Amino acid sequence: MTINSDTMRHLSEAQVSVELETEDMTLNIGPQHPSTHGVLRLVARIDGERAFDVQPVIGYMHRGYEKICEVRTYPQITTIINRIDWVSGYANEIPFIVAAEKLMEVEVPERAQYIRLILTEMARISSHLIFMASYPLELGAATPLFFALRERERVLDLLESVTGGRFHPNFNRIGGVKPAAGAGPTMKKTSQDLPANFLPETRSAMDRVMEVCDELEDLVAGNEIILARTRGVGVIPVEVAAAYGLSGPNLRASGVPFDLRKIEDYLPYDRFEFDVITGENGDCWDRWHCRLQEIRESGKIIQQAIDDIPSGDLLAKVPKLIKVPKGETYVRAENPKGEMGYYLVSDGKDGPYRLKIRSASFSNLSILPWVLEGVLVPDIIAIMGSLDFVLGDVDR
Amino acid sequence: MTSSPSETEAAVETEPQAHPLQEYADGVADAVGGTAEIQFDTIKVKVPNDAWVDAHVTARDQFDLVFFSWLSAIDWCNEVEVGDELSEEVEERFELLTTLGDLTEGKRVTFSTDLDAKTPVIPSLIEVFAGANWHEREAHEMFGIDFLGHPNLAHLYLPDGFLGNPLRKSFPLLTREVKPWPGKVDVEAMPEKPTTENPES
Amino acid sequence: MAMRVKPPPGLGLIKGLGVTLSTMLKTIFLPHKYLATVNYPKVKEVPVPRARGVIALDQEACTVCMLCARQCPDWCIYIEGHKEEIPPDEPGGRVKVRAKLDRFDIDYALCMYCGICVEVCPFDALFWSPAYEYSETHMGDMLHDMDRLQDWLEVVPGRESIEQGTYQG
Amino acid sequence: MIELLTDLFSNFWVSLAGKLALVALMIPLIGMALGFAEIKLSAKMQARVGPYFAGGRWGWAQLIADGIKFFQKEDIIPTAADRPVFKAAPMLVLVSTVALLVVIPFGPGLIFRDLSVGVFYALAVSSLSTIGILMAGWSSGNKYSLIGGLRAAGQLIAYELPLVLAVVGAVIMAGTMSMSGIVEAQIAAGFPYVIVQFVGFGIFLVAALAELTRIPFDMPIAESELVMGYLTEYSGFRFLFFFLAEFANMFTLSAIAATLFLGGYWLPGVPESVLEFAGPAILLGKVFLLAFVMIWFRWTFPRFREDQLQTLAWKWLVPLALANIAVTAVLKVVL
Repeated sequence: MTINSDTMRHLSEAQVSVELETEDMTLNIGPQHPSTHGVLRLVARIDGERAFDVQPVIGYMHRGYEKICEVRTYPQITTIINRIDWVSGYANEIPFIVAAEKLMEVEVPERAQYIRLILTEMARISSHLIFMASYPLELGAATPLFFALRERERVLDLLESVTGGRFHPNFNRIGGVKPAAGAGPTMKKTSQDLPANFLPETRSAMDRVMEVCDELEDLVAGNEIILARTRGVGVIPVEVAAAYGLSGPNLRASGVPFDLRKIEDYLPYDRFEFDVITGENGDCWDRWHCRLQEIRESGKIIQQAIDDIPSGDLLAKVPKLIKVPKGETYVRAENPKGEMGYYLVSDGKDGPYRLKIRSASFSNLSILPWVLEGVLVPDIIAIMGSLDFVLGDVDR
Repeated sequence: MTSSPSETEAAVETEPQAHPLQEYADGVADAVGGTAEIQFDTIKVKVPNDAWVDAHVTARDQFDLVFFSWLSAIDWCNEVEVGDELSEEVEERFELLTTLGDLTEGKRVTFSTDLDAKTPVIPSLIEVFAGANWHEREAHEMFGIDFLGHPNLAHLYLPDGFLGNPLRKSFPLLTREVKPWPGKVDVEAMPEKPTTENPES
Repeated sequence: MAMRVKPPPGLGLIKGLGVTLSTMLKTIFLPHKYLATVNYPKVKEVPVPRARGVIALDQEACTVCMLCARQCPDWCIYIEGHKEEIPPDEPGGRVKVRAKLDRFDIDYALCMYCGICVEVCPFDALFWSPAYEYSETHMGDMLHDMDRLQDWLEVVPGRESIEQGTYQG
Repeated sequence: MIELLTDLFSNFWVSLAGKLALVALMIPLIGMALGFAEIKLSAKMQARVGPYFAGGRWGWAQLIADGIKFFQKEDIIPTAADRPVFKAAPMLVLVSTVALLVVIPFGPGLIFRDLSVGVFYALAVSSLSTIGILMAGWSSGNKYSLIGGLRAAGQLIAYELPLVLAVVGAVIMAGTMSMSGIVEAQIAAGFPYVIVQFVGFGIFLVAALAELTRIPFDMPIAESELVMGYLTEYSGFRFLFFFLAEFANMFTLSAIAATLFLGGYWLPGVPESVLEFAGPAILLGKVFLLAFVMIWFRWTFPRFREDQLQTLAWKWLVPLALANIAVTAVLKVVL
């Protein structure tokens, strides 16, 4: 018996048509799941290993901050907003404080601005190091976690030595930074500066962070398995990213050199040299690599800021009972996770009339249904992790 | 000030001399058929209700404002259950806000439109910016604003069956209702002597 | 970044193995330098002097002005007090009126550790201490009364260490 | 006295009971030793202290404490579970491990049963554990478990072939399928087979990792994706069974690799007269070396994706193993 090519094609087609009839399965990932960073829930329809129609369900950590802020005074609000994105609590305070200062037309002393800038960059490093830690873990490698967290601990210790809080510094005041950062007998009334050896220790900590970046690059970046898992996975083109409001490293990974530190003037970033890191393809690998490079850039900024930090006051002259004049403004800042902004509406009282919190992770996460369409189940985790969200930042 | 008189009026109130962004703001306002106002470096373009979607299309296509930052609302309301009352009377309304940005120069424009306080309805932006999806869901549950043409206005944050719109000023904040304020307690006065050394709160 | 030389396959894997192996050897043979963690209950890390661990109260300094309770964002400070007359030191002198503290409770189950109360206190009655080991098995026990808060005064760091202030751990 | 003992053990049933007791003791001991090595070494690789509390120094009793804890736990079987299968699965996994011990030569003559098809038997039995995993995944009544079980099945099919083909080279060189025969052939040849069969050894190691469902091939567990895969619903002593089986399996597969490629109980330069006593120690040393490599891999590498694993198996390992066989066969005939 001979089989010609026609018969062959016929046979293969027949095989396709009698393919097993399969049933889709609804897989509920979360709200309690090892890699949903808290309480995100994904409802996915999966066919074998392929997922379709992934719908994120959020709100398990909604704390109603926008409502709460309406009944708080301005000094009280800083304690709340650094709990929005607790991984970089310090950086959250900046745009709000700057917005209030704008309305009050307060000039912030130079030294306070530099301290803010150094601490913001340290918050960025600690946030990115968390990503460096958790992302390989989501791909199955546990060890980078400890390398990254070890250095993060160093950075957080320094942050704590200035502000008194590791995660929730509550260090910014309208008009500058907290004048009395700790307390001790007779310390109250005196102005209290950075700890004596904070700057040299920060410098050496930054050197160590650079070393660990190299270590992480050796451990993770060259790893063929990581490359196979992340290259070309979860590609987000610029247009889609912009329409969904993706910001921060996620947007830059798609190839746009858009960094609010270069554009807005909320902190004196224009005095320092640093590169805006961009990716090439907008895939998971680029998002990982962008963040690694940004740690290095932040280290550069901190070193430069330590070099020329001026001396002077920490707090401008502001009334004891803070009342913000009537007005509206939107201030956005480049947070570790992306664009963090506050639309502050004041009507002249001691608390805001309305405070819209634009958090980066909320918009970053809203792209999930688009980017997770038709990917494999392991890639759901890989893509989700690469967006680097914090559920507190999503739910607010 | 090279713009038409009606726009200048709105801008002049807060800015005595021309803001460097004024020209750009007026350009955007002219193109979308609204009025521009600059407050503290924030360009706010007020557009009429029915030009809402078109304004965003124009902003996106002509002014390259492709970055959809956020969408939210403000409840302007004279009677409040929570927080302080307004210092002066306002027209009762919802103000819907979006902020768009470009990805090159860092320009950003906040668009605003007023919605009726009783029946707030507006066409959805979801066709213009896909990212408006979640923001509109949030505004829907928080303020009760209806977005026509939105495919799924289900609750985003709140549990199913939650009644009310929490960010409306008429929605009481329960945590502040159930517990008395500890600061209300005062030092017991001396008999027949009023306390005098209480600092103002 | 533009021109990347393609490394031979497997090199990345071997590099990674090198990192873990060298870490292992370093940790085993030079634990003092490379070990990142400590044996917690046996060895304790020293928190920084400025750390916001627990709030101490100096009862003598408190004038029951209620500022802290009013400024607290969480409403977790409960204060009660009364006025009392202090007889004059010498006969014929003025009778002083002083506020006496009856109750000063901080509910640490509610406290957000923001430090506003410490900041607003005009009479130096509240202090931060970096002490942290006061967890309880019952939530109600997290309410520290004024005597317990007074005890924390012993672990408040001095001015010197707060100015030096970096971590020692 | 000694005669009495020898007499006693020459009785089939008594010796069988003795061997069984030995195996029953060996499994938890090996499992604990390797488990402890894993937690301690992983801690050091991550600059941590690791367990240090239980048992005083170095926390040596950590796993004993863990074992006691597992036995204290409530035995939970999900309502949706297929109860008999759910209960049988951990036992099957453990049995396959125990059965593997039978054919491993610990020294000259020190073997539970010297089968003439020892290699064949070992490879056949080792895949039993995957059946157990599939059963566990299916019977748990949990979607994550089901996906994990099916992934395990896919992995079994993909990796059984390279595993077998990798061994063929060594078998061709030795000319026998008996495990002790292969060791003796290596002694006779004067070198461990890894020197010429390094390709086979590498493939065997990779395939063994996949067989063990260890990182980088731990897709059936994949805790970041599938929570705990087929283990999700297991708790208490059933989980302990899986836990022990994992480490005991690591031991047996390392022992097979050591026997086939590294000379088993023999070390070049060690006189044959002491092998009877030194043999088990030598084998254990080699096993721990291989186990260390597995632990090292686990704490360095991330996990593959299921389709990438299949690609690796079918496109790389199988052709490579076939080429290795061909070359070995040709050389065997030519030389």
